[in-house]
Amino acid sequence: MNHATWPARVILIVISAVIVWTVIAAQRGKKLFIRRIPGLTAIDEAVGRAVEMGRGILLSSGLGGIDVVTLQALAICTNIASAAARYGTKVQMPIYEAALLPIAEDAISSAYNKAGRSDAFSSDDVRYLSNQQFAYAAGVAGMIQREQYAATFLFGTFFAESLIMAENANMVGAIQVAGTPSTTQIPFFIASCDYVIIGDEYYAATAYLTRQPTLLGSMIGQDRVKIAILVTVMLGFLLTMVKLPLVKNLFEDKDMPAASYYSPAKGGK
Amino acid sequence: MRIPQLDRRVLYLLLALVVSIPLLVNVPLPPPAITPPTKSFYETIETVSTDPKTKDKLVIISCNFGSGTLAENLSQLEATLNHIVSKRMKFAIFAFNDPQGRDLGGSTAQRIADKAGYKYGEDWVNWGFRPPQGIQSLLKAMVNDLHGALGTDVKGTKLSTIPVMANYKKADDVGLIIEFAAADTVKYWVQFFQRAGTTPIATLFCPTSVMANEAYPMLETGQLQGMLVGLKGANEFETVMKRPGFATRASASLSYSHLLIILLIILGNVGMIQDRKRQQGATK
Amino acid sequence: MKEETVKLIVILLGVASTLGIYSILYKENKVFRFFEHLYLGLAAGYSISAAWNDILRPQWWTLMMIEGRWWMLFAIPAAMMFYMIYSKQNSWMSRLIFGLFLGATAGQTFQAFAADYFPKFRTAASKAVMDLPEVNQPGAYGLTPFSAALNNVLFMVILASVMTYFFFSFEQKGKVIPSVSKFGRYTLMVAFGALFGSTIMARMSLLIGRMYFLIHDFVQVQLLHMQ
Amino acid sequence: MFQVQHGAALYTHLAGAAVVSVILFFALTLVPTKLRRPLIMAVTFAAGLFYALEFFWPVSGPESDQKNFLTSYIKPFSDITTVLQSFALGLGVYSLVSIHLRKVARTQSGWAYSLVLIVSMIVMVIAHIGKEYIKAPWVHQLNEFAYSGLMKSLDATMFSIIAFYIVSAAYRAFRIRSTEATILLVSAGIIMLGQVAIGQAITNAIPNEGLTANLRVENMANWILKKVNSPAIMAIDFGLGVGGLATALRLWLSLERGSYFEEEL
Repeated sequence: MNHATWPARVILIVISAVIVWTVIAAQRGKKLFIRRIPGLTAIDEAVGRAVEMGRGILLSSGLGGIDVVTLQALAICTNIASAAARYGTKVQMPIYEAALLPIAEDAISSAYNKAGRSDAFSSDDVRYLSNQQFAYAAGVAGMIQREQYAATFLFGTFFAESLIMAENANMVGAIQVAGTPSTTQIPFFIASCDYVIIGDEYYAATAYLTRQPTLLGSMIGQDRVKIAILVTVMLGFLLTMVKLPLVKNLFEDKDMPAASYYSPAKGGK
Repeated sequence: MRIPQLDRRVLYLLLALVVSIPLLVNVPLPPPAITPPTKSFYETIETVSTDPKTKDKLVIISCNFGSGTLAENLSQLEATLNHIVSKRMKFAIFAFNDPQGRDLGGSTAQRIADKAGYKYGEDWVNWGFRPPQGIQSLLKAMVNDLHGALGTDVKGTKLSTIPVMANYKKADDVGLIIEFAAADTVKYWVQFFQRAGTTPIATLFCPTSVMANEAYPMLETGQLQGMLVGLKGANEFETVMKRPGFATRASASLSYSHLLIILLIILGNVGMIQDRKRQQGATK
Repeated sequence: MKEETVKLIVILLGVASTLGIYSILYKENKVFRFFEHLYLGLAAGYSISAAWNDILRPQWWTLMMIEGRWWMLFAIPAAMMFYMIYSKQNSWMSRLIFGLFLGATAGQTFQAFAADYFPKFRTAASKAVMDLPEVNQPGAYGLTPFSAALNNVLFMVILASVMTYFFFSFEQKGKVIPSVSKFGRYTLMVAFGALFGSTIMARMSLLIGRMYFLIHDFVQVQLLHMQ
Repeated sequence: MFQVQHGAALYTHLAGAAVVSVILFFALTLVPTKLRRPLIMAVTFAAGLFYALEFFWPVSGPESDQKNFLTSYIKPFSDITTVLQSFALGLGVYSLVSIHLRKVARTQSGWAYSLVLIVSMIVMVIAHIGKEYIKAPWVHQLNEFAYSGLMKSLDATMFSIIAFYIVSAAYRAFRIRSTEATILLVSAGIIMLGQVAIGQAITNAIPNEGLTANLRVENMANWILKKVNSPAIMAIDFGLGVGGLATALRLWLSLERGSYFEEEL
């Protein structure tokens, strides 16, 4: 779809309005509930283990550029960094995309500030490694083997290199938590990490960790949208049974005359 | 007999052996079953190359892979190009994900084209590489003006002066898109090009087998008309065309490495159960 | 240097780097560390060259200096804002340029959402249980109208239960919802197992490619002069 | 005003633009603290609005060439953002080089490796940019060694090393420990068998027609991939899509809160 159709305009604007509405309502102090997400409690556990063992923590925000997924990863990493800083555990973060380096450096150093440990932050700990996929993986593998991290957190966009990083960390006995919207990599994280955050638990993570009203509101809004999508799709399924392609037509690539949206399907495709 | 837990280095050594032996000596292997995506891949090319509406249109060969996935993507490209030239269709090589794609695609096309008596500029062309960052807007611009949007071919010649491009000016002149990829780059064609002209353009996908999983839904939605899944797909395609090549040889290595993994998993589980029993015995 | 000598050196370098990297499989060692740093250096150099050769030169320098679009010079102060991150007082200026990028990415999400998900919604909403077109298609081995309808019902059940698993705004209590979401989780495991299983093939193919290089290009052609 | 210039006029225009740049840049440093955040918010919103409007605004024109008043600016705008992003590479290179140069200068442990890194970077730049400008054969050969000999092999090797890791991961993880692990194992096993000729041979005796065809291992694998995998992945995708859209909205409208977004500027 190069340009919005009329149904697309309506649907996208309604979805956006629902989300923005709940976010603003939450910011104004509306009490909201989200359920416990098991994988996320593991984050604190892993930080605790690293503190006990007195070894460092590795954070990776994956292979994304400045995009929605990577910024989300950075938000999670910032939380972990501030928890670690509170206990005086060293955090290292190899960066893939150069433009992300200053944002990450800024975010991690402000996490240290928040924990009252700005003295412990060294700008070498957030370092650019490479923006070539496997050079980055080789570098991270080397870092893991040499530094023998106690815990590794892999959040963000990952591709094939996910397993290189996760297996090397497994070799040095690190406790690992991973989360990614790259669905293809989840099986490998499941095989070599201790805890894996699946699907849009990824977007729920910061909301859950920080209990920030903005993020909680967003979660609730997203949930409502998802429920609406499920209901719509189910309705479409039922309507297809009686040969009414109404729902299907709403999602067509091109606008069609208003009357034909709810006209019965013409036989066959 | 007690089965010990194996050290990871033993696993690595076993794998290296199992993969290399079939490459050194001929190991017998049954022919593969032809899966539906391969079948529809083959049939789509058949249809496009015989349908009077599409048979004179351009085939875009989009090579978005690098040397890393050579074994899979190059065997797919070889098998497919062989088929395209046997149908005497005109094609254009294009790359927008990795500059290596332009070179790997270009040299493979050159080799196959030479063998088939194709002339550069008259029967085929290499559009070269365009950076991935601008691909969305480039594809949008290509819909109405291939010559203007792309500018020149890989050698710096203006497309408008290349004979083969004379009849191919916009998306409607494209009959088939075949994407060879190590990433989900086919989505750009689907999102911005496939349906942007007056009729949808048949689109085929040759992903590495890992990328195939994400693409299966696109076969269902009709966004893709066929798919060669990795080396396996290439091997199936070679079998359909009765033209065995690299893919056929390599699939012996592939088969036996899978067998090794399955054996190892079974051994691991048997060992685990034995250990568990022994521990129970000890506590009694 | 002769063409063949260059080719031989290229292959020897390839063999050395292949074995050097594989040495980490045994354990971390000096050879691996050497190739790791070599790799990072080469990759950095490659990124710089690619940025110039593929982007800055054709899309900026040539336009500015050869085609005479002098206003392209304004890219420099804009890009300088990135570097203001290192200034104490004016680091906020780097956020200005990030803001531009964040905004642009966010703005494109509408189109991306419509283009990515609308076809999926369409597919899911038009799963039929009668008049199934796929029954008569080639490749539909043994697909009867009944089993095709069953498959489509199963499709909806899986879709709904996996989506239920990912609802966060209410506690998953009661009789129905926990079992639906448990079923969702189990089907997720089937899907992940399938993803794992089918990836093995891709990874083995890569290893085959490398082994073929070592065995064929190096040992057979270069050392034994076989063809 | 924005007209293409050539020759001497180009250079005077460039000089003028440089002066204007310096003034603008200096003017920005004078923006009072209170106005900084609103300015950032405005820029973010405007950049997003551009793409959003282009998508939402009604279009006209022939079926295959529908556009609105913004469509023709999409390409120049995305070109510029690409160029700007390339400039940011300097940040990374600066970080990398400064860490390793310091190591070399202080001869800290492992300084020799740092030297290797810096030298190989320089060699690659000379070879890879050099080949575009210098026709001498040594540049071409250097590029062959650095790029085709080393870089490409290192890439391919590092990618292929996953094959080893996938074996150790499968060996360790695929155990019948819990229901979930068992499901994972069975599903992966069927797919593995169904994908290779030797696995398919197990059920080759079963006819590939009628109901019994369902028992063939490649058909089972295919069924799992198409009928179980697709809806499950689709369901995950729906959540991710909505999550991504929500994050985008929060960023675009500057609704995001938290340390990075609330710091003093």
